[in-house]
Parts: sequence; structure tokens; C-alpha cells
Amino acid sequence: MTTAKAEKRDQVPPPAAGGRALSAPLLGHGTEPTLFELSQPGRSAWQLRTTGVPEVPLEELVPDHHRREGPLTLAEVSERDLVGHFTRLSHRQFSVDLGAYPLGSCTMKYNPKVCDAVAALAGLADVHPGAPPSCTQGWMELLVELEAVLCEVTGMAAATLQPAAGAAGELTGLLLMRAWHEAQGRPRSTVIIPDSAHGTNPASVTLGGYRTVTVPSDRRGCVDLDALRAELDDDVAGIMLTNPNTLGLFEEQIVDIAAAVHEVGGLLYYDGANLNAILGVVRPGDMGFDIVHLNLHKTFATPHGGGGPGAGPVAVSPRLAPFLPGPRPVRLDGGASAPGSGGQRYGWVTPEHSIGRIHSWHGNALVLARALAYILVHGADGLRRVAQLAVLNANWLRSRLSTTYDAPYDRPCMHECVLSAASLKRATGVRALDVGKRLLEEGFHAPTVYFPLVVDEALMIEPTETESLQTLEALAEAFERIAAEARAPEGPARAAAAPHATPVRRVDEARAARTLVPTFDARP
Amino acid sequence: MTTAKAEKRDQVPPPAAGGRALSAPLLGHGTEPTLFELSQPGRSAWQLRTTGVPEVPLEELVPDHHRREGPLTLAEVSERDLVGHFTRLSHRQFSVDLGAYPLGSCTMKYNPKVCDAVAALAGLADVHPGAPPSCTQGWMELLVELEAVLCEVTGMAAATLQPAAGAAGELTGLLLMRAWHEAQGRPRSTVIIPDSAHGTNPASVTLGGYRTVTVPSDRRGCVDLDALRAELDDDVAGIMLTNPNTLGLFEEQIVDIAAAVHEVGGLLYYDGANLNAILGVVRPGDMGFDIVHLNLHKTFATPHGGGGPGAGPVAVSPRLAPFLPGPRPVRLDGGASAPGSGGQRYGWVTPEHSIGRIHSWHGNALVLARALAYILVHGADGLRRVAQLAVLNANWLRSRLSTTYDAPYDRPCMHECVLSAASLKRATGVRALDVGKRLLEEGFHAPTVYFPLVVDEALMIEPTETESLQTLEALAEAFERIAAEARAPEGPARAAAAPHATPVRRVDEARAARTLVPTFDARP
Amino acid sequence: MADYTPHTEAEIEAMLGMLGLRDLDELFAVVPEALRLGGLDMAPGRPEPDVLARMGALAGSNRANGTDLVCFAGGGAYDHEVPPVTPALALRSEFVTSYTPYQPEVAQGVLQAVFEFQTLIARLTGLPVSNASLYDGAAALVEGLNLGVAAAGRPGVLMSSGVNPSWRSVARTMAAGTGHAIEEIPLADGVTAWDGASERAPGVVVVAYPNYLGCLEDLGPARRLCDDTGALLVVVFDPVCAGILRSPAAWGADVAVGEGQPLGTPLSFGGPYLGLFACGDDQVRRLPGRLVGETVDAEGRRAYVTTLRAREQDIRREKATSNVCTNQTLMAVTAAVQLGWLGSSGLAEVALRSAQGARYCRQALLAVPGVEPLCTAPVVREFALRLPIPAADVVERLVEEGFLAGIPLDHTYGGDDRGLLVAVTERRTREEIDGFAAAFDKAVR
Amino acid sequence: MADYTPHTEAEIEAMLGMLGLRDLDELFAVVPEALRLGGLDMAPGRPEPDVLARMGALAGSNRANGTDLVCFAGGGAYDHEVPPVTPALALRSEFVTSYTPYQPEVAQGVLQAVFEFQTLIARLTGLPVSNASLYDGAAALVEGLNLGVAAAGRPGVLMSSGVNPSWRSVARTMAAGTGHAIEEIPLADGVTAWDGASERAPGVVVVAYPNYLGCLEDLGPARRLCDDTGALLVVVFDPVCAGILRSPAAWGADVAVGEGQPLGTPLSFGGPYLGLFACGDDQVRRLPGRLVGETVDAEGRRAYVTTLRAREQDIRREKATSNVCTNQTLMAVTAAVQLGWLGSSGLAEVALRSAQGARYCRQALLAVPGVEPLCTAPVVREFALRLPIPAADVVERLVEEGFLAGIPLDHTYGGDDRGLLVAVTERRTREEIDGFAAAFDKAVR
Ligand SMILES: Cc1ncc(COP(=O)(O)O)c(C=O)c1O
Ligand SMILES: Cc1ncc(COP(=O)(O)O)c(C=O)c1O
Repeated sequence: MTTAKAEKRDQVPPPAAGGRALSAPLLGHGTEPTLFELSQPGRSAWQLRTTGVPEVPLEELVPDHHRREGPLTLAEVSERDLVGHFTRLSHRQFSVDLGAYPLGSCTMKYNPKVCDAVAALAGLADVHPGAPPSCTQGWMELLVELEAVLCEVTGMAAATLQPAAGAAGELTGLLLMRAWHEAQGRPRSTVIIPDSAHGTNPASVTLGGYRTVTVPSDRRGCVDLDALRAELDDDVAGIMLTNPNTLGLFEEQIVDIAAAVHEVGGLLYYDGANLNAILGVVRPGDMGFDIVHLNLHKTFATPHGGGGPGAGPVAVSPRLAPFLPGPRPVRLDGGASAPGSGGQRYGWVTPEHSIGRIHSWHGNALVLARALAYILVHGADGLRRVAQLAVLNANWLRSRLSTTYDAPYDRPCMHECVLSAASLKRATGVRALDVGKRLLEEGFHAPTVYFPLVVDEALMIEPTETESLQTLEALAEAFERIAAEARAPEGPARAAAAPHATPVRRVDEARAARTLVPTFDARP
Repeated sequence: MTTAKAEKRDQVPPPAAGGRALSAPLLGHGTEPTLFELSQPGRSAWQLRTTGVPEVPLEELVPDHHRREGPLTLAEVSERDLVGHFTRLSHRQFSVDLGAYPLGSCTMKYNPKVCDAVAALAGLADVHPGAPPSCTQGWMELLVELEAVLCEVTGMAAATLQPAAGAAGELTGLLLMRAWHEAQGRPRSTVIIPDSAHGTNPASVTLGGYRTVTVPSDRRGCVDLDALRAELDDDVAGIMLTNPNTLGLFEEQIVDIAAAVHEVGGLLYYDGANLNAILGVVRPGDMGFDIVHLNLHKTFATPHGGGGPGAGPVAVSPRLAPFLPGPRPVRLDGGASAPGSGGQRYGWVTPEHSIGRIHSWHGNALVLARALAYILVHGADGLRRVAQLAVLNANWLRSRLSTTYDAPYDRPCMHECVLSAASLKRATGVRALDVGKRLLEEGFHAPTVYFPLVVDEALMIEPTETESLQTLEALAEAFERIAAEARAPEGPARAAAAPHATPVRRVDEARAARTLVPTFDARP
Repeated sequence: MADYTPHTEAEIEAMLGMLGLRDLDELFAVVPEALRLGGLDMAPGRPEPDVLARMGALAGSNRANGTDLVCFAGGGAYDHEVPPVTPALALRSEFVTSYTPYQPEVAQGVLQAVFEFQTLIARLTGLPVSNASLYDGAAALVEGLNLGVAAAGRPGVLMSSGVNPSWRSVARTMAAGTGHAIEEIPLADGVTAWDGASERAPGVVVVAYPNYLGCLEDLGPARRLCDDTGALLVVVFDPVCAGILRSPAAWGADVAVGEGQPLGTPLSFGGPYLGLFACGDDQVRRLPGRLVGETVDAEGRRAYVTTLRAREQDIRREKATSNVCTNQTLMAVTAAVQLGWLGSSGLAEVALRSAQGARYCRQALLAVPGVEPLCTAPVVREFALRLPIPAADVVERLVEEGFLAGIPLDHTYGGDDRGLLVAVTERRTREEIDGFAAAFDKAVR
Repeated sequence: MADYTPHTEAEIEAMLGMLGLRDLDELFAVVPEALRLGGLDMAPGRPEPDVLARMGALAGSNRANGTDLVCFAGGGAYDHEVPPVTPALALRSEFVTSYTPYQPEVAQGVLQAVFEFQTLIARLTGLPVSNASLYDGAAALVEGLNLGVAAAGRPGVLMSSGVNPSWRSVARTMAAGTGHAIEEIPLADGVTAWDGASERAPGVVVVAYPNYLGCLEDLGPARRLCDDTGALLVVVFDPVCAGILRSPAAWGADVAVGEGQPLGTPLSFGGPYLGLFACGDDQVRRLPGRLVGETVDAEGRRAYVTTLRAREQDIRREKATSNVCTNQTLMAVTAAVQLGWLGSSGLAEVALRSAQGARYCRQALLAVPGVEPLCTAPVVREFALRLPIPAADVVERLVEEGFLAGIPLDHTYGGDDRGLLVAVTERRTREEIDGFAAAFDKAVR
């Protein structure tokens, strides 16, 4: 883009003069004006501390050609209108705190408020990440303790806490795989993933410099072991699996899979998004996995924040530990000689063959602190109970709903179940999407739809362990009502027009992509 | 009530077994079950710290006949359902943070978030009120500083911060009046209040042991000076006034009123609920008042909390200071000898002729801290600007709306204006109440209706200074739309059926009083 | 200068123009010239961060529990657990920044929460009706007297000295206006000595359970006094101890009043707290303050509304028996959340653990040479000691050791200046109690 | 053991009954016997208050800014003012506890807030498109390289050493997978010495503004390099300094990336932070991560939705150029609130005051004997010094005096181990700076 073009863009029209910039609430309805429509030049909310620092004009501080080319136009609002605006927006947002969120693969469990209190501790939140270890011993102890419990939970030897989300963990894991194979002197070029895998898996494989080889699922929803064997050779760097897989099914042949992959010198990567199902029951390490990422924003109840932040630590078996990203916080033993350790118990160490940094600092630290608090509250038994009741809830729902919807895999599930609206669609035209939209007006979030891709009209339902039997019953009734209604004369039309009772009605996604309006200034 | 009857009452039926106790949110609509319907015996949310204190069975600790007569049945819910329940309830509640609240006499201005941060300071919130002064010097300094600024703002000499709300302040003021007259050796028996006064005024007069004498307002909405003079004699303990009065009008003859009351030896009490109008412009003390209460939850922006807590400090002229409630926090001068002052700068002192305590402890301390923060941010000029813009907003609205509604007093108002729907009602049957209910579905809170009593079909509107011109315009348009619509054929019916868009439709108040259901257990 | 007004200078001009005014001062033309202020004698406004720093400095000049002191003080304000979930819910801004629910159509949130609060308090006291809150325990006591005197038609009040002395002091202050004749009955060995009463036809009898010294007394005598004279029995109860104790209703209370701070409200240097008030159906039309009732909306859906409004000051005016208007709704919502979190089992557990802690602590302190019990009646969470030296001195010495040792008792409780009231909640660990006892041992020498 | 499951034992029985199972273990019958765990080797669960106490103790083992240290450290994380209103809004539980807005009908709150965030970042950078956030500054840089290399079709990257060294380190780590050929160009007197580049046909040129040493360099040469070679220009910008500096677009950036932490997110020991990413219209189909667009609902009302989803990993799978899924939405909402609070005037004021503080502090430190400037290019909020002794030692000494003096520079910046990077934000008072300079004077001896 040329400078001239850029300058033109920057000539944002002055904000509308307040417009109908009112503070009337919406009680869930109507349209909330944007900050830009609420803006009135000359208004402001900010207040900054009195410093006594000598005032020097901008012109003296910043040379001419470095100064902003024209007036900045953000949005000028009063604190009162700022508060009104975002409070009203919050009333247009579904959340776990408002109701059940049976979104498969996402583990939208209740996020304990005690973890908010932890994340708000000034002694954690107000620490500069570049402060020397003498100032951050508490944080380092926290991270080391978290690493240890994550290793115990996964059955691995060491972990990095740097990855900021699951996908970052995947890529880290693939880079570890690459570094390890290279260190063995035989770089490889492919990574196998099952067809049911989450989209981040193949994307990460590509970014890790590998080629994806997809293996099909068998009729029972698991990896087809023969098909897998057929793909295995010494160009295979490894395989990425989740277990339970994205169909919510446990890969029973995992030991055989592991043996087969290891036999050709490949590594096993465990996508931990579904770890909630097996906490304290069985561990990836014991199944034979070499690398595991965890989604702390799923399994360990750190809130999703409307799309993030998450945290995706990666734990590895002993042979991969020397390759982990650094610097890592470690406990210094008595005679430690880590640089700058002067009498301190924790220091930063970069592993011998480290793949390098993968985060600006040390990872999503406050998310990590929340997860540790959650784990400490639960302990071994509590975590196991989480898995047990998550699986109980999912099986109860599966059992209850599999007479109303199709159950493509008719066997017990783990923490989530995949049903299908295929018959319903054939009979009535009502699709999985419509079922989800109708559910919204019943007061529930929709399940995940059309994923995993291997199931037609998939409805992927994950109730999580924090929903009560009463909520499950209400959810099941809503699903049943929707199916029954779809078969009634007006049903399909009603379903297609759903939802009605939501802050906005069905949103035109196609138009958004066709006529892209990515900012307020791009409005036609 | 006999014990037998009581025991029967206590046999609360065991809570419904979950019922349709679901966590589906309401998105502003539907009915939220009560905690009792969400309850499931055996469930719990509490977690208490591990203490290591030896466990002794209840039977050994509490003798038989002191133990609870039967099982306690509150409500047994999970933390997840507790959070869902109260979060959903919050979505059924209008608030300043959601929109404009032009409720006359209530000063529903924006409550700055910085004051929430102040009230959350552990060094303020975690202090036991019975701790010795050596532990509470910060709090005492805060209270002494607040007292000083409140005295400056009101033009008085000393203040008590104990009263927990305006009405408590009124009663405190009347007891001060009583004590003062008694100390003069001539107890009196009546207190004069204007007919426009708030209901707490006459109620406080009665509780203060006085008889209320009501004086009428004149045609300009002010105290009828002649009628007042006719009531004045040496049995009059004093007069209670607000200025501006509850019609939002400034009592221009205040100096004459003060002189007349003082002449018969009476005292002037200032109801500070309307102080927002005159901050930094004119002071009750300078007008001749002897006693002033302030509503910190109005003028100084401490939030109303859905009906409280407030704070109603009472400031007095020098001659009344010795009668103030005690103990009071005071600054000890160098040679102070207050009990327990060992080297401390602040101590507790009970005034010589104190009427006694009027609060369990020292008043609504955290509310007082919020108010001080608000005042310190504003300073002298900021407070004056508050009054100026509150009055500007009210006059703009009055002027704009007085062609659409009746303006019973056609003169500039102060911080609020009283209009009337009398003509509208005559023409269409649409009452002030209906106007208010219609406004709710426009996204605004209703104004105060049917108060003050002296105005027929009163609409008492107080926009406050924190609402923008754009919000005022939208509010005015809503008022105008409602009036126009009322005159249309379907209008009156629509108005009578309003509101539609709110979480519940018009609520049957008569039925609530007729068939009293004050608890869940009293449901028929 | 800082403020929160949104007006730009141009808007002010335009608004003044519409009103035909030249400047903002003209808005105040009605104010007599002579009264108009030049300006307030106050510091200029300071930006928020400066003010927050100043308030932080004031907060830092206190010695707070948790950080600086381990709390063994009670006397009407208790250091019970407040979990993060309670403020997270009760302080949602919809609850914090709303007004009294005058328009039920947009206030179901507060109304339903208060309805649930009323139900919880009714279940706890055993009485069928609770109001929506009063200012604090003292205010609830005063309203109890007002109701009782009005119902009985007699101004005499027999009040046990087991009632919190500062609440009694408030009651005396208010009696100057209401004309109630309050007679305070002393305690003997921690229990009210009703025999000593001179008033023979009281309108109201008031007794606290547990009383100020932490003692449990048999309320039978007080109830019989009422039955004999036609007086109403007002029982001052504690909402935490009530989790394990015989309920006010079971003792025959006509009115139960109490301080609700232990239900989720921080110590807050004494406020805002929460006045609890419950009574029988027969007194509901004299109930002070707000009352929320269930009803339906125009579509027949369940809804809540403030009801029996005719009792309240804004309608009854000088005939009202209470002037309360703004109350403590937010604390009532807080209590509903906290009781929801505790449930029956949690409330009973808090009470039980407090009693266990008190038992353990009392034994440890009584083992200190020179320390004696002030009374022998059974206790729950709090107990009174007689020390070998003045209690205020011991408190000061223990502050230096990091303990808030309790509340010194006034001489009427029979300990001269050497009586100390010690409270132990479920939050106190054995380690803290052991440390306290060790420090106590040194402090009383 | 504690957990947050609501199940009563009776309910578990009933549910197992419906499934025809005897106990909970049977749910895991599919798990091979040999793999089943006896139990985790972990401490038993502890109640919340215990855990909160433990986390509080860990927090207490840090030296935090505000309480223990006055912060002069930057290096990519800055101590700017975060007013109470920002977390009060951004941390509303609807924002915190929602998922990615997959169902726009019930996610307009997050979607609109992100749309506003995108608009604000677009206005700030001058570029027309911003995404909905990335993990942090380093991730944004890496995505910038990925986009640039894909667009240019050439793997060569010329990267100024003025880019944050730890971001460069991340870029190098990722290059092991992507195969990007990154050449780092050193600085000379604080400004990139492009002449030294050996690569003559780069796909991407990256430069930071201000750069890691706080210096402002003329971006003209970098832009010309791009114009000459057809490379894309990626500018690393700082969102606060951008309030007064020439915008990335005005310098001709194709892509602007940055760290959004200074927009309302606490220092948080380095995360969660906020990766900023903006680009031209021409690159929108290569934009990494989520993008919110405006559209309408079935009734024609304005509505928002995540759009151009075909770019994303869940649809493109192995053909995606980015794998980002969960991002940092909550920090984007936070930034929208914070920028709403600041407005144009506030953001410019923060930048100006920071520059004034930096100027004042730099002068004061340069007055200390033995302290020299590391470079002379103009600076805004941050500057580099060369100390007479190792910087890490000075930092440690100043910690003891209550100051976090800055970030020691690595030797590539030409100060051996004696380079120190000092940042001054609008929060630093003259008094603090004077105290810092005085302590500095002692510490470098
Ligand atoms: C199965 C699976 N794998 C990986 C991921 C990616 O995790 P993240 O979104 O944290 O990057 C997800 C998240 O949705 C997932 O469900
Ligand atoms: C004019 C007036 N006086 C007195 C009061 C009573 O104040 P409070 O509600 O704080 O008791 C009010 C409150 O509504 C009022 O408006």
C-alpha cells in the first residue's frame, strides 16, 4: 500500500455528532449503537494521575516527520456512556454464567469464581514479565508446580507452559517432533491425522513443515488400524490423535496404534482438547503418547473469554524434554549454578536442544494461575470425579436422545456424544443448523454442528460435568420438542425462521462475506 | 405467636426435587425459578477452610433444648446454579449502568467505578468496627475529612456520619431539635412541613415525638409565607424544608422564611435530598438552616443498591454541635487527652450533650468512603459544575416537554421538573402511570409519578448531570411519541397495556396486596 | 477539575441558547444574590488515580484483618468466610446501580432476590414474614420496639442487658422521640435476671439469643413474662448461630430482629450492614419497611412487587410507624447469595465449626494464669473472660502481636474494665488460636 | 475433595440405572484394563479458601509493581494506567464466560465489541482491516511473516534487529517449520542498517516503530526496499505511541503488527496479552484468525458475525496459512473499552506524557556519572543507556531500593552486558523519577 493511499484511509470522517447516541437500554432487544455513533468530539472520560513532570510540547519531543499525519479519531465518549454501552452489549451475550452451553469439543463447564479472585491478586497481576528472578520467585514456583501436576495428569516427564492456546501447543509439539527427528539424523516429512480431527491439527501440521496424511475412521468411529498400518513407513514423523476422539469415542486400540507408530520410529501426539473425559482415569503417557498438549481453557475451567485467552501447555516424554522451548522456570537444587540464581530457589533455564521461544514472554500466565488453583481445589479425587460425571452426563444425554435423533455410533461415549439430524433432515428438511438455532430460543446454547466432518448433519453435544440432571432433562426435552415440532405441519418453516426470542434474529452470514464490512468506516 | 404455631410454621415442606430447575437463561424473558425450586437436597456449594480445630459433636457443644427444633431447610444448590440464577436475575433488572433513570427526587446519576475500587480496598473493607483506634487511624482520618467537606458544602459547623440513610438523618435532626429545645428549657410540640414534602418528613416528625403541621404551597409552588406565618408560634420546634423543593423549584423567600421561623425560636431543618441542584452555588447554612441531612446516595453518587445502602449524614450549626450523636471521630490536637489516644492523631469523642448513638457502629462506612472519593475527584469547581449541568439538563427537558405535557409551574426549575399528565388524561384517559409504563418499553426508566402529591398526575423528571444531550433528546422524543400515540385511536388501549418489551408485562399490584405472598412458603 | 458530565462546550451553548440564557450562572437567577457563593473553600478536584492513591494511603493507615491482624473480635460484627462468588454476584452492576424497585416490570431481578431473601430469613427464624431489610441490627431492634409498643398499646419495654449495648444505646436515643419507657434488666452469670424488673405491665420484652456475652439463655421465662402480661416477645437472633440453635419462632418470638452482616458482608468498619426483621402473620400490617410479595403480570406469569405499600411512610406520612425509605437492599441480595452458597448444611457447618473453635479457644485462654470466665452459661461462637489487667491494655498489646483480641466489655457486665469478649469463627485455624493463646499469655502479665 | 459437580448420590444412582450400569467405573469399560490408573499421585483436593491462601502466598513471594516496586521496565510490556472502569466492563461475566461467537444470534455482545476493536485498531494504524486478535506481539509478527511470504511468494525475510529480540526468537522457532529464511539486520546508533542486508529479493521486510531501543527511525528506506523488491512491509507498532506518531499506513506499511497489552491489560507476568494485526484490503483473504463483519439479521437489523470463515483452519484445514483458533478476544474487548475510555485525546495525552517522562528521566539518568546514551536517535517512551557496570547488577541493586530499573539489553545491542532499556509511562511522577535517579546514582558505583 502506498503512503498516499494510506493517508487517504486515515482521513476517517469525523464521528457522527452523537446521532441517536442514547443511553436507553435494550433489555435484550433493539440495536445498540456503536461507540463511534455514541461519540461526540470534545467529550472525554480519561483521567490521568498528576505527575509533576515538566510539560514539554509535543513538537519538541517528536520530530516533525515522525508526528501523526492527521488528527486521530477514535471515539469520544463519557465514562457514563462507555459503561452504558458495554453493559448493554453484555446483555446481548450468552455465556456459561447465563446458561448451559453444550458445545461439543469446547468443554464449556462452569468457571469457578475463586479463580477470578486468583487472577486478580495484585501480587500476580502487577508483576512485570521482564523483572529479574529475585522479584518473581512466587510466579516461578507457581509455574513449576503447575508443570508438575500437568505432567502427573498426562503421565509425561516435562512440559512447557508457553503456548497460548491449543493450536499453539500443537505447533509446538510438531516442532518438537521435527527437532527430535532431526536430532536422530533422519528428518521425516509426513504426519498422520484421522479424518475426524479438529481443523487446527492439519493446519498445524502444515505450519510445522509436514505433509498431512489423513486416515479414515472405521465404522465404529475409531482409527482404522489397517488403513493406518498401510500409511506407516519411515517417512512418517508421527500421528496426531485425540482420545477420546472428536466423536467422543475412546480409541480402544490405542496401545496397538502406539506400537505400530513407534515401530516405524514415529511419535504420537495427543491433542488434549478432550482430556476432560479421562482425568485421573487413564493418561496419555500410559497410552503411549510422546507429546501432549492440554487446553487449560477446557479441561481446567479457565474461562474462554468469548474466544480467548486460553493456554495450551505441551507435556512430553523424557526423550523429548531436552527440546522443549525455553527459557523454562525450574527449581534449582542446592548446588545450582543457573545464571543469576544468587540464593534463589527458582531460575530460568533453556533446555539443551531447545526449539526456542514460542511466546513473547512465559505464556498466558494468569490463565496458568487460574488452572493451578482449579487443580489444587480438586486434587486427585476431584479431577477423577470431573471425568466420571462428565462422561455420565454425556451418556445419559446420548441414551435419552438417541431415540429422537440418529446415533451414528451406537456405543457408549465419553464426555461428549455425536448425534445426527440426518433422518430429521430427510423427513422434514430441518437441518442440524436449524436445530441449533431453535435451541437458542429455548434458552440453551446450540451444540457444535457439522463437526466432526465425518458425520452427516452432526450435532456434537458436550454437557460437561457441571450441569445438573435437571438441566440435562430440560435440554433433552428441548431437543425432543424441536424434533417433534419439526414433524408438525408448520414445523419446518418455524425451524427455518428460528430463533425469534434472541437479541437478533437469524444473522445473514452470507451477506457478511459477500459485502465485507470489517470496520465501522467500511460501512457502505 | 405460640411455640406450637411456630413449630408448625417451621415445618417447611422439603424443597421441590429440582422441579424444572434448569440453567437456561432467559435473555430478558420467561420466568426464573426461585432458589427453592433450583434446590436439590444433598447438593451444596460451600467450601470452608481447613482449620485443624478439634471436632466436637454438636450435641456436646449445644445443650439439647438449645438445639434447632428440626432440620433447617434453606436451599441446596451448586455454585454453578447459584451463579446462573443470580446472573439471570441481574438480566431482569434495569439499572443506571443500563440506561437513563430520570426518576425525580432520586438523583439517579452515574456512579463512577473508581468508587467501587475504593470500597473494595482491603484496608477499608476488612477493618473490624470495634478495633481500637490504634488500628483504625486511616478510617478515622477519612471520616473526619468527609465531615469537614460536608460542612463546607452545606455551610455548617459539624456533622454526624452515623445516619444510614436520609430518613435516619431526618429523625436524627428532629431528635437534635428536641434536645436543643429541651436544653433551652422550653420543649415544643409541633414541626411545620410543606404539603409538597417527601413522606419521610412527616413520618420522622412523628417518630421524633412531634406533631406535624402542614403548610400549603402557593401558586408558584413555594411555601405560602403568609400561611406559614399564621402557623408560627412558640410551640413550633421548627420547620423541615428542601430547597429546591420537591417540585424542583427554588424557595426564593428562604431568607424571610428563615427569619420568621427563627423569630419564634424555631429551627430550620434542610432535607438535603435535593442538594445536587445547588452544590457550590448556595449553601443551606447561608440560607439560614440549622440542621441539614445529606443523601450521599443521591448527591455524591454512591449507588442506590436497588434500594440501599445509602448514607444520611447530618450537619448542624455551631449551637447544635454539642448535641450530635456520639462517639464521633475527631482530630486530636497536640495536647489531646481523649481516652486511649496514646500518640494517635484521631480519637473518638462523645459530644457534651449528645443525643446518643443512632447506628450500631459508625454509620455506613464504605458508603462514606465512596462519597469522599467522589468529592475529592470533583473538588470545588467540579461540584459546582455538577449542579450547573444538572440544572441545565432539567431546564432543557422542561422547556422541551412543556408544550406536550402540562407544566403546572411555568418557571425555570432547578435539577428536576414536575410536569403533569392531567390534560392528557382528560383528553385520552392515559394517566401518568401509563406514561411511565410506556416509557419503560422505550428503554428508559419511568419518572417518579404521583409525587409530589400537590400536583395532579405528576410526572417528576430528574435527568441528572451525567446524561448527555443526545440522551435527553431521545428521552424527550419518547415522551412526545407517547403523548402523540395516546391521542391516536388505538393509543389509550396500547398505553394501558404497556409495557410489552420488558421482562414481565404490567404487574398486578392489587393482587399482591390482596393475597399476600411474602415468602415462597406462603404460596397458595 | 474532573467530573462525569458529558457536555461539550458547544452543547452547553446550544442548550443555553434554547433556554434564552447567556451563561450557566443565569440558571440560578432565582437564588437571591446575597446567598450566592463565590466558591467553596475546598481543594481543587484531583484525577481519579490521585484520589485512589490517597484512599489507598488512608486504607494503609488501618490495620486490617487478614493482612495485619487475626480477628478474634465480634460484638455484633463477625469475620465469617465470604467466598469470591458472593460479591461476584451481589455486586453485579444491575443490582448495585438500580433504585428501589418502584417499577416492577423492569425490576424483577432485585424483587425476586429480595423475595428469596425474605423466604430464607423466614425459614431461618421460623416466622412467616420477613421484610426487605433495615439499616442494621440496632435499627431492627428499634423497629421491633416500635411495632411491639404499637401492637401492645403500652410503652413499657423490658430489655435484657444481654442485648448489644450499642443497640440499646440507639434504642434509648430513639426513645427520646417515641416516648418508650425502656427498663434494662441486668444479667446474672450471663443470663437475664427478669425477676429484678420493676415494670409489671410491659408492652415489649426483648432478649438476645445468643446474648452479647455469647451465652445461650432459656427464653422460656421471657415468653412466660409475655404470656402473663400480654407483651410481645422480641428476640434478637444471630443468623449464623441460628443454623444450629432453636429458632426464635420455636421459642415463641413474636418478632425476631438481628444483624445480617455475618451473611456475606465484609466487616467494613461497621457499615453498610443489614438489619433483619421477621414477625408473625398477625403483625404484617405493622411491618416496618419494604415487603416484596409474589403476584402475576398481565399474562399471568409469576412476578414480584413491593406490597402492602400503604404501611410505608410515603403513603401513611405522619401516621406511619416507621420512616424507613432507603434500606439495605444490596446487603439483602448479598445475604440471599451467601445463604444460597451455604445452604442448610453450610450454615450449620459454619455455626458448628465456630462453636468448635470457640470451645477450643476458650479452653486455651482459660489455661492462661489469671484469666477467668466471666460467666458459665453455654456459649456458641463468642465468650466473655475476666482478665487480670484492663482489657483495653491487653487488646493494645495483642495488636502489636498481630491479633485483634476482642472487644473490651463495659463495667455493667461485671468485669470492671477487665472483661473481654472474644469471638471465634470458622475461619480461625488451630494454629492461629494456639498463637493467640501464647501471645495472650504474655500480654496479660 | 472438592469439585463443582451438582450431582447428588441419588441422582448418580438414577442416571447409572438408566444406563444399566452398576457404578461410575463401568463408564470406562472401554478403556483397556492395563491402562487404567489406580489414582493420580497428587495432593488431595483442598477447599477454596485454602487454595486462595496458597495462591496469595505465592503472590506474596513476588515483588509486584505498585506495592513493592516502581516500574521503569518496558521491553514490550508497559505499566500504563488501567482505570477501574476498564476491568469493571471487560470482565463482566458475559464476556468472560462465553465461547467464540459461533452463534451470532446470542453473541452480539462479543461480536460488536470486537467489531469496535477492529475499527479502533484500523483507525490507529491507518490500515483498513484488523483481525479480532492474536496471542501476543510475537504471534502477530509470525503471522505477519506468514502472510507476507505467502503474498510475495518468496521465503526471504529481512528483519530489523530493532524488533523485540524475544519476538525475533519466536519467529526463528517458527521458521523451522515454515522454512522462512530470516536475516536479521543490525542497528547502528539505534537505527536499522539496511545496507548490510545480503538478501536482495526478500518477500518481507520488517521494522519496528518505535524500535526495541525506543528509537524512532525513518521508515522510508524500508518502504523503498519493498518498493524496489516487491516485498511486503511489516511494521511493528506500539498502540500507545501510535497516538502521536506517524501511522504505519502513512509510512506505507502493508501489515502492521503489535502488542496490545498497553491497552488496558495488566502486566500479568507476560500474559494473557494481545496480538494486534492490521493490513490492507488487498490482503484480507490472507488475514490470520477471526474477523468480525457487519451484516443484518432476518429482520434487517444491524448485526455482526465472524466472517470470511473460509480462511480459517477449521475449514481450510491443511491449506490454512494460520492455525490460530482460540485467540485473545477478552483482551480485545478490554482494549476496546480502554480505547473508549481514552478516546483520541486521552491516547495522545498518555503518549505525550510518557514522552515527557522519558525525556525528564533520560536527562536525570544521563546526569549520573558514567552513564551514557546507547544511541542518539529520537525516542518516545523508552530509551537505552550504557552503564559503567553490568546492567543486571544495577537492576538487582535497584530492586533493593524499590525500583524496577529496566530490562538489561543483550550484547547484540552494542552495550556488552552494560546496556539497559528504561521505560517511562504517564504513571511515573516526578518524585518517583527523582528518587530513581538518586538511587541509580548510588547503584552504578
Ligand atoms: C479437538 C480440538 N483440538 C484442538 C483445538 C484447538 O485449541 P485452541 O482453540 O485452544 O487453539 C480445539 C479447540 O477448539 C479442539 O476442540
Ligand atoms: C425529598 C426526599 N427527602 C427524603 C428522602 C429520604 O431519604 P432516604 O431514602 O435516604 O431515607 C428522600 C428519598 O427518596 C427524598 O427524595
